[in-house]
Amino acid sequence: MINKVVRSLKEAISDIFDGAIVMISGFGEAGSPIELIHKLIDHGAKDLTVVSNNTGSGHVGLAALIENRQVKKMICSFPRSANSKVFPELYHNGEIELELVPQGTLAERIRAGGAGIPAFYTPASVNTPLAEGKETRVFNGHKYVLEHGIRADFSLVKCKTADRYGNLLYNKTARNFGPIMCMAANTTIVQAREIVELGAIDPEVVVTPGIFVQRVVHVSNPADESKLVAEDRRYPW
Amino acid sequence: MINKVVRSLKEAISDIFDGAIVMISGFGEAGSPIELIHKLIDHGAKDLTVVSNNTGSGHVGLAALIENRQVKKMICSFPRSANSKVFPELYHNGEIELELVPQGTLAERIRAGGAGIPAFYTPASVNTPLAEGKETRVFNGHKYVLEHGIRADFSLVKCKTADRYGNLLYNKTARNFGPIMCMAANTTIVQAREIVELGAIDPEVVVTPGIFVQRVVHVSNPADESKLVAEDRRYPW
Amino acid sequence: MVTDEKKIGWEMNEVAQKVALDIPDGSYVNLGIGIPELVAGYVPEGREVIYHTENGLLGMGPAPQAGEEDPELINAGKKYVTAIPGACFFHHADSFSMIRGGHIDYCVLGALQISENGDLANWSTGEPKAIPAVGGAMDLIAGVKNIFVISQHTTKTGDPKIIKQCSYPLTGKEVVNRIYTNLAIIDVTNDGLVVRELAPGVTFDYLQSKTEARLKEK
Amino acid sequence: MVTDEKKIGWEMNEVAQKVALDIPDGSYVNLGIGIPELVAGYVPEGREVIYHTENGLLGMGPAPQAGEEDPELINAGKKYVTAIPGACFFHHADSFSMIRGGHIDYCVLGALQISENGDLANWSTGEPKAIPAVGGAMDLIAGVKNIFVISQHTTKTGDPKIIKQCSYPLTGKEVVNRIYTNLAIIDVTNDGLVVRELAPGVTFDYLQSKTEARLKEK
Repeated sequence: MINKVVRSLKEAISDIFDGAIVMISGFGEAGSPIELIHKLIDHGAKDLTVVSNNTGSGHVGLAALIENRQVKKMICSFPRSANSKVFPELYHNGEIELELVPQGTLAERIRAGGAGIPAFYTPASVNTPLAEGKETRVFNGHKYVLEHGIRADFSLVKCKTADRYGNLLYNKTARNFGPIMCMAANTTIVQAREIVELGAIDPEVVVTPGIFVQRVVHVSNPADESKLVAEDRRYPW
Repeated sequence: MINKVVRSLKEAISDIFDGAIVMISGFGEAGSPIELIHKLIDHGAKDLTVVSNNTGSGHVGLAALIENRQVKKMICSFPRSANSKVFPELYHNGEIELELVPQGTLAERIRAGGAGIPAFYTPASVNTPLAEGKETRVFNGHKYVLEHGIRADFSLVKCKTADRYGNLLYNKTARNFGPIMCMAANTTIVQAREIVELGAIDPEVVVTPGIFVQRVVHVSNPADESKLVAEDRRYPW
Repeated sequence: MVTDEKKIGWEMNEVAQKVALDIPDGSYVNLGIGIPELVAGYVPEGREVIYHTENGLLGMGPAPQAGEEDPELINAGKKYVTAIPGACFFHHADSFSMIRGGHIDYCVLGALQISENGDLANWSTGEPKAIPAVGGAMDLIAGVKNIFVISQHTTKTGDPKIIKQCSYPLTGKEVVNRIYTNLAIIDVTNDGLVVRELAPGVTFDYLQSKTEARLKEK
Repeated sequence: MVTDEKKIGWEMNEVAQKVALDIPDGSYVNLGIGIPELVAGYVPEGREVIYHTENGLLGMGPAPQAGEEDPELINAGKKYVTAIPGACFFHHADSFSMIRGGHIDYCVLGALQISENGDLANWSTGEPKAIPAVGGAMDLIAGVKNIFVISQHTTKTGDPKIIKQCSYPLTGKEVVNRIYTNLAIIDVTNDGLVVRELAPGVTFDYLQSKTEARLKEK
């Protein structure tokens, strides 16, 4: 029998190893799997390469993972924001690496990694510093840059609804990077607000087919990151 | 006001010009926009390049379009099947060109065309006759072939439900090439079994966002191609 | 001088209204963070414009009523928004397929610098201590059909933003189609920068004095 | 000879059962058109296997009851099928992302020829008059983790299908992991073709006499 639902956050993430490449869903706080991230802080795996659009806010979630010195390198499109203090400080001190990628290129590289496409050409970043050192090529009179698919050892993803096959539904703009990160990891670990019976999700509306998911853990009432930031909470608490 | 719904099949397809590249959705009969194709036969545009997974059955739909000598070239993955008589005959007589593409490469080329990716690498067809003359390249010790995105002047697509913005839902495995063909054409023309009020489709379950659709025409009771083939019907009738 | 300029030109709200007037009925539009967001408030009566936000929503509506904010319904600037009837949600790869694939008709962006051939710099000042952050800007300018810039005509210190050659790292080369500032509306053409409209009280010579790049009269 | 062979080997249904036994619980499986489809009938009690059909369905179930056929619910062979609880539908690019991206665990395919290093030819005899048709075969063998071939051991005319080098156009090079025929189960290894199991009444020498490629005993 196929049952991808595991009993605890700890069980879900306990094989994440030092040096792993980890994708973390979310655009800002929307879709960020904060409970999985906090459990990864407890777990302590270090020297991680993290692929995520941002670098977190305040001192919780992804920012706390970085602050806890578990992240060697960030691959992202927008590493600063109103409430991001941790990454800028470590970056200025040379304590963390940054690979800056245009947001659409980041999304397409993740999708390519999941779809078995090793490399593709894109017009984004041509003639800019972000294309320096990269191969360019002209198609139909326009210049494009060669970009490579990314794969991860683990993806940590937040969704709304899951079943035991790992079929997923998301909530509004919290969908963002979730579906493509599910595709691109050897082990995709999902925290779901609700877990429903097989067949309860209409096969026409499944967003992430279960084939892309290895583990599901039930987190019925995930924390609201912006509230924690407003309260200046720090993880571990 | 945005209203992509047009009143007739004729209005929907009347600007398809001689020599156009036309994508036609469907895998076998599932998802094939037979009423739009028949109207294109009435319309008469010729020297078309048609991108479609198959070449039609019997003497209706895509097979009838080919039989009416409107198609100069087919780009497809599987040009023969149990009931395909028209294409094989023209092909043997040298009256129609064929570009044979592996099915996954065909899908990815269409998606790339719609996504602004001019070219990508794929492992499919490496070391086979279908990769002859194509550029190959090694990534991580494996060989891949360079394939190019395809764009069309028009896509003809069948769906289940549409609204006036062009948001679409499909039915079961009739979805197949529809969503990616909608993305890849300058003008996407859709026949829908039902047209609903704006807001009647849950924004979480839209399969084709309206931005990819230019025209929608209501065909409430589309013909069942396999029945027409069984009855040996011929279009024009 | 800065004060002067602000007095004689348009308010940025008026500039946003000018932009909105130039976006046809039925357009798909992506608005950058900040000043560009003002444009959404000025869609002329009778026009329907659909807003795309790159974090996965087509059919973005205005900010929600107080108390109805949903942290999982935000725009690219991470502000609370709503979804209109006929909206749809999608993932990031699909969202940037819309952008890169040429499906978005208009993008309205801010600028740090614009060159006379339409180069845009709007993501980094290139200072060694700055944290570089690009977001979706490079994808947008590479993929969207019409790129409109909306900006103050000069920097906070009164220096020209419309210059011969950008000194900041580029977002893209030869990409800007039209520039809307508090002083003028300027088209980027094959013949150079052509002034389309001057704000009330602004003369061509005054505009040129605030612009390093060579301007042309219409 | 052909008759003989059919008598002494397994029935193809038995071969399909052998394949099904080798597919672990929880696997995602794509079955080719024809004989491979038989495998779905023999999933051992207690195992759950999910079938993918490349035309956009994960969780394909058996053929429908008479009168319940839906022309919009078909498999890659264009036969009527059903969808199990927990199934989902998706478009062709997503479907082949599953295949190309290495997400499908097993693919069971038919073959025209298999070479001793695991090359597969199963889409064209290369005859000038044949209409070439490839479908999804090349994507499947390039992307799926384990490629099982199920086939009669020889052609209709009694010629070997397992040969030194394929004469027909290849579907892929060094791709087949295991071959199931009416006479034997054979592993394709770095050391060549290793016989894993012989059908009742089939000797190694008899099997070798029906096989052009060199076989090895286990």
